[in-house]
Amino acid sequence: MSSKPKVAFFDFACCEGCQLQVANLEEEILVLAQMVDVVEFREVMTGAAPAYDIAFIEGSITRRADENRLKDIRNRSKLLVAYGQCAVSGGINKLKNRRPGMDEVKKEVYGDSAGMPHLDTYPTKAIDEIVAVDFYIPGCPVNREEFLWVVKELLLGKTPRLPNYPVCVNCKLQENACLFDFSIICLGPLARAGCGAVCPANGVACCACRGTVDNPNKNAMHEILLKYNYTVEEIKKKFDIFAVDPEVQSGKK
Amino acid sequence: MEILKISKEDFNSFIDEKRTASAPLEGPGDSISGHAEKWKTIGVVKKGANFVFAELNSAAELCLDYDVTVLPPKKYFLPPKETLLKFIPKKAESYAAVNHPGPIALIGVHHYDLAAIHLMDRAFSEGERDEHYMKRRENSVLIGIYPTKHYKYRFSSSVIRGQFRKAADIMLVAMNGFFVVEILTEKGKNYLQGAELQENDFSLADIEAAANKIKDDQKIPLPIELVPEFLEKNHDHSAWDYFGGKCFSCASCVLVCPTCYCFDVRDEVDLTLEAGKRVRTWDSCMLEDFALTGEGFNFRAGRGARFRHRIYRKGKHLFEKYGYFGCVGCGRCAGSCTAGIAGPVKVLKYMLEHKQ
Amino acid sequence: MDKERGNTQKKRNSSLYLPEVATLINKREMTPDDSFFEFQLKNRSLGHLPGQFAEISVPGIGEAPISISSPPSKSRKFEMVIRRVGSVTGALHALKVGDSAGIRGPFGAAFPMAALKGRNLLFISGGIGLVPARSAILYALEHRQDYKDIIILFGCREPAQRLFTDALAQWQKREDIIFHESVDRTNGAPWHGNVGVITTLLPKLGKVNPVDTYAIVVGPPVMYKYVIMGLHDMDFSDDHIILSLERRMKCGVGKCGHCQMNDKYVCRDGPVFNYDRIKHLQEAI
Amino acid sequence: MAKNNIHIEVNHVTRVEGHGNIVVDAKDGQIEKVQWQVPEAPRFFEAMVVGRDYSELAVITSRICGICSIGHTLASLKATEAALGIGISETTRSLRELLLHGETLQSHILHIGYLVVPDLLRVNSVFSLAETHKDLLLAVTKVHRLANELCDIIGGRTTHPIRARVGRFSKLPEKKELEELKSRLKDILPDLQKIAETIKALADNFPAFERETEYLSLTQAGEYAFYGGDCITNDIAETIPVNRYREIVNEYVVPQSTAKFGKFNRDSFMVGALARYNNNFRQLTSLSTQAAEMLGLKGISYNPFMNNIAQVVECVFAVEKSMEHIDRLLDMELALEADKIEVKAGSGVGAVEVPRGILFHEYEYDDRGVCIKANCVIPTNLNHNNIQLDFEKMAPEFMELGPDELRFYLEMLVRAYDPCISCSTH
Ligand SMILES: Cc1cc2nc3c(=O)[nH]c(=O)nc-3n(C[C@H](O)[C@H](O)[C@H](O)COP(=O)(O)OP(=O)(O)OC[C@H]3O[C@@H](n4cnc5c(N)ncnc54)[C@H](O)[C@@H]3O)c2cc1C
Ligand code: SF4
Ligand code: SF4
Ligand code: SF4
Repeated sequence: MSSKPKVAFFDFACCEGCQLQVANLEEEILVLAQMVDVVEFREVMTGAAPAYDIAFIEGSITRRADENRLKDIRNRSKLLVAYGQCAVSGGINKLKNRRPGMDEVKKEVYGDSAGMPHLDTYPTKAIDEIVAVDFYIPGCPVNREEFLWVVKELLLGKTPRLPNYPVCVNCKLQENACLFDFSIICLGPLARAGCGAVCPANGVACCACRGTVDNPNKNAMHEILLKYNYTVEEIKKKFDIFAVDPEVQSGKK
Repeated sequence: MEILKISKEDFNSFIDEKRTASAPLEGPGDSISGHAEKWKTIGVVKKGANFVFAELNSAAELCLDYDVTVLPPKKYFLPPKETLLKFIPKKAESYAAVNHPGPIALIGVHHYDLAAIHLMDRAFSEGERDEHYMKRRENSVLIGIYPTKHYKYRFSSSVIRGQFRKAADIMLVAMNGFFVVEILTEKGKNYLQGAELQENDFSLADIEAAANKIKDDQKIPLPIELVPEFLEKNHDHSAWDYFGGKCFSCASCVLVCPTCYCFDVRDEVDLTLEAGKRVRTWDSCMLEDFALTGEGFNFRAGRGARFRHRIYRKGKHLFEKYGYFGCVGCGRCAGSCTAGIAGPVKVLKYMLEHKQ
Repeated sequence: MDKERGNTQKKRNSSLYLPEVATLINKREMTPDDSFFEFQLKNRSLGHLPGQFAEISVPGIGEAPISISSPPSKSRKFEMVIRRVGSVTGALHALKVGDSAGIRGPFGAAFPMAALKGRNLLFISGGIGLVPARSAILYALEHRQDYKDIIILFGCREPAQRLFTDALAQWQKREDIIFHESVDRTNGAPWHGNVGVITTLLPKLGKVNPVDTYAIVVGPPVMYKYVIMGLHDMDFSDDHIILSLERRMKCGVGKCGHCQMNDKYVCRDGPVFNYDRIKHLQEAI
Repeated sequence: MAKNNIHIEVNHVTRVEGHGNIVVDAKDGQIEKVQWQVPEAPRFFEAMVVGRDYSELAVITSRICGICSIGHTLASLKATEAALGIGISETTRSLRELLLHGETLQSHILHIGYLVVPDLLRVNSVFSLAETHKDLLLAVTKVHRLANELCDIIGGRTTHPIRARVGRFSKLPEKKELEELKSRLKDILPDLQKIAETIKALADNFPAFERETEYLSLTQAGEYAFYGGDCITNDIAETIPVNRYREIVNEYVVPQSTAKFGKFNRDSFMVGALARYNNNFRQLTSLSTQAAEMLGLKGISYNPFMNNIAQVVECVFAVEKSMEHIDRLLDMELALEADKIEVKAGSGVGAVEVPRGILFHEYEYDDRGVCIKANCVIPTNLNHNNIQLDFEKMAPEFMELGPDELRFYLEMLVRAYDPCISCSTH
């Protein structure tokens, strides 16, 4: 590569746990800093730049002002990567959208002050509900290895393509005991792999924090639910945690 | 070849010795002898509620009385991920093969898994020989046993014959504190050099009895010789839509199958982009993108078609190619399928009951 | 009809997957997405037969099967045409003359050119299908006296996607070739020839003797069904139809499973098939 | 232009978590406006969790903050357990404390090494230190990596722990893992020493600024409090139980911030490492006491910049305590506990000391175990007001140095609090 690509990191409404995963690369982040030119990363450095080859966007959008900031970043970026489930689907922040309305939401948190203008908010949106996204790195939080892999693919000029198979693949390779054997309903058969099946490996059902595969077999899931006396609504509610709608093909890869 | 016996204590201390040996080994075959490596020793151990093949830290961890392991031993010969080549990115002159497995011993391989290894051996040696697989096989000793614990999905007695003896180097039968040791190959004999083997006082009938101690609940519902033709005639059977509709395309059935060996090959690079490797990883014909071409055609886009392909591979394609049923009846696919549909017995039964 | 195979790559003790080095000695753009590549091996000729393919790779990016489009030759050079669709093909397009790539092969079954001696040849190629077909066409033209009539039909989506335009023009002119061409649509480009899918060219051939003629058909998956119907209408029997199929492929040597259709491995048993040998396979066409 | 006309506008302070702005206006040497603003987008967690099952609350509220996700998880679990009347085993408690120490170490070392040291050396980022201070960076990354791995081994993941569940852990570490962890913890003590010495050598670069305030933290008999205890401040004689936290935090909304402010006996209070240290320093372990002495922290300190130093001290404490907990766990029979919880209606409060200070979660459940009301009070919330009041004292004192220096020190002050701004707005 002739000159190092200019890379920037931005965060919107989120817990910043995904950029922490980047920081958690430890020594590798120092290598990364040599491979690319990190021109903006507010949480770890002071500095700004006019244009970027790759902009990594974390978090979701909940206000008009942030929407404008995002559009401005998009205009100045060659490639835009949404990383973390907040950016990819709206993530946990979309739980807010399940409530009756924004006024109630504001009142719940700010009580009598809810009407103050600086507390304004609208229903949470994913990044691609506002600007075009070139690549997605799903997960809550993102998997460090996958983040690095995407960076490497982009540096090589390749097209990073996420796994399009269910979490069960990751589970089997680790020889985990399947949670269904213990009558625990796991979203793994519909969820997109790539996390290493961390949740089932730690004894907890997958809650599809990386969204679903491109073409989840929801009919098969319905049959299983019946067998375990669950309703479709109950499962959909589980998918709500990370704003995943198994009925709607997200097309996000 | 030879039938001897060894006490369980002697056997355990022998494999522990092998495991920790540091002196040059007289190994099986030419490829190992002269290596100053220790024997990596793999055995069946407990993992939570299940059994798995894992490297032994001590012979005491061995659990030879087990129903089935989650993954079959193929993971040692065709690892879930292995490096085929190393290179410097974008420098084609730099390609170099990576292939120097050390000696391993696998202890406690059930006879159906041995039959499956025999099938894999054929697949990787015939036609273009795959050195990565074959070197690992050559540098391994397989110590087999007959199942001693019931597994509700197993149906191996209806599909395997004696072919497992073509893969095993040694077969063990546990009897009254002893192992009856049946040495089948020169490799096996070399491996056992120095073990406290004693004259055998068991009869072949005893071994036969032990080998057939566990009865399967399930069996293939028609003579296996008839399966290929039966499948040939039923390409458009309603079973494929029926099972396809229930299948998650999760590939559990393939990953756990001892006779599935499809793989993917891809390149990985260091973050510095200064070094890279071409790796081979397990893949599966049950996954949606398996047959997707670069220009976007998917030749097996339907779940039913993928489900059918897997069953045909076992019951017809491999059978016709190698003369042995392509499924060894371990029952792992049936046991690991979340949808509860993957087992060949279930599929064939459904097909027979629902004549289209 | 027996399979014809070239001398496959020398047996390698270390790894079946270890490529040799080939140097790019010539490259030119044919369409915005397709480029012509000429490679040279270090110290051997590729030794392929028409219709075979090789696995070509860029270290760090990956490997892809690509047909060899030049006819068999004793020289160390061979030609390919590569369409940019993804990572590997993209990286190959980025190569400059003098750069090197990895090569494994040749692989697969070839067009049975020897067995076809003394017959009429009907080449039907759609789009990038002309690339593998070209090696057979050039071979037949080099051995013109061995064959009777040579008919070439070529079709592609639009004029901008025509490959080997110089060769097409020559074939058009040659007296000893029957040549017809069509585009699915003109898409606004100046075009005076036929417009319509490739099967619309078949009626232009008039009477073809189906017993003495072999059809060699290569094109995108959707093309086969209609071309075969057309050939049946012309009384071609299935064993006189020869196809080259494309599938996803990783190893090229019949192990990885990706190209399998029913019990056939397209990489080893094909990519060239006699239609009568695969017509019963539900996953073939 | 008059010499003492100053206009400072820092739109998003860098090297802090979340979005905060600084505004200063001065005319003729008189400060007219100095403000710490928090424009962070609120996410409305208290509204999000309403309608969700008790088992999901920790999973959801963990996402309030990536850096202290373990703290949120634990406060949430404690609140749920208080509401449902669930007790936990010794093993679970020890594992939780271990997790919390891992997070404290991880968060503190990240803050000191990556965010504060660049200030002390006056560079823009840790990246510029890769060549000049390689040894220091390697020590920092080594400690940080181990802290993360601890969280990984105990919690199943470095961020947003998986195994910590209501009433239990869903998977337990292997003894082998614990033993190895302990020996590696011992191993990093010299690295921590090196980091402490570097900070000591640079400590003169922290300004000598003081403002006495009310220091709020947990406290308990016998042990420097992190996981358990009641509330204490330097202004009260008797501790206050955590379920009466509302009497202390007194949250209110101001126009300059989307995060709520709070106060108790004075106009503001401070929480975090320095508050904990000021209230509980007598309970530090031996090595951490030594570290405090070495770093010149003796008794109560009113200099907010000393929060950084108190963090270094707590790093040592966290390592020592972690080793103790590992010993305790190694002596126990580790057995997975069953997941059997009976839901009932009820409400409860959970509090823990997280890296940035005292954290409260409060939930109310209906009889199906579905959340009907929630409140989370985040430590940075509680500090915003104190930052504002520090600003008001500091700006006139530092104005002499000129606008660039003033700006530098105000930013440095913000960083000293290690604020977690998105968390405070949640
Ligand atoms: C026998 C044979 C001969 C061939 N001859 C030629 C030839 O002469 N010339 C030629 O140009 N080509 C030829 N091909 C095709 C060529 O091999 C492929 O185009 C090539 O392998 C694509 O590789 P790539 O890395 O560039 O594309 P990839 O990056 O692998 O993929 C390309 C496209 O496929 C899609 N895709 C792939 N995988 C996925 C996924 N998991 N999910 C979603 N979408 C996906 C995407 O749309 C992507 O843009 C031949 C193929 C065969 C089998
Ligand atoms: S635990 Fe979940 S992800 Fe794992 S195999 Fe079972 S269903 Fe699939
Ligand atoms: S395990 Fe079952 S659900 Fe999964 S791919 Fe196989 S048949 Fe389908
Ligand atoms: S198909 Fe199923 S039963 Fe047969 S060998 Fe494979 S996993 Fe075992």
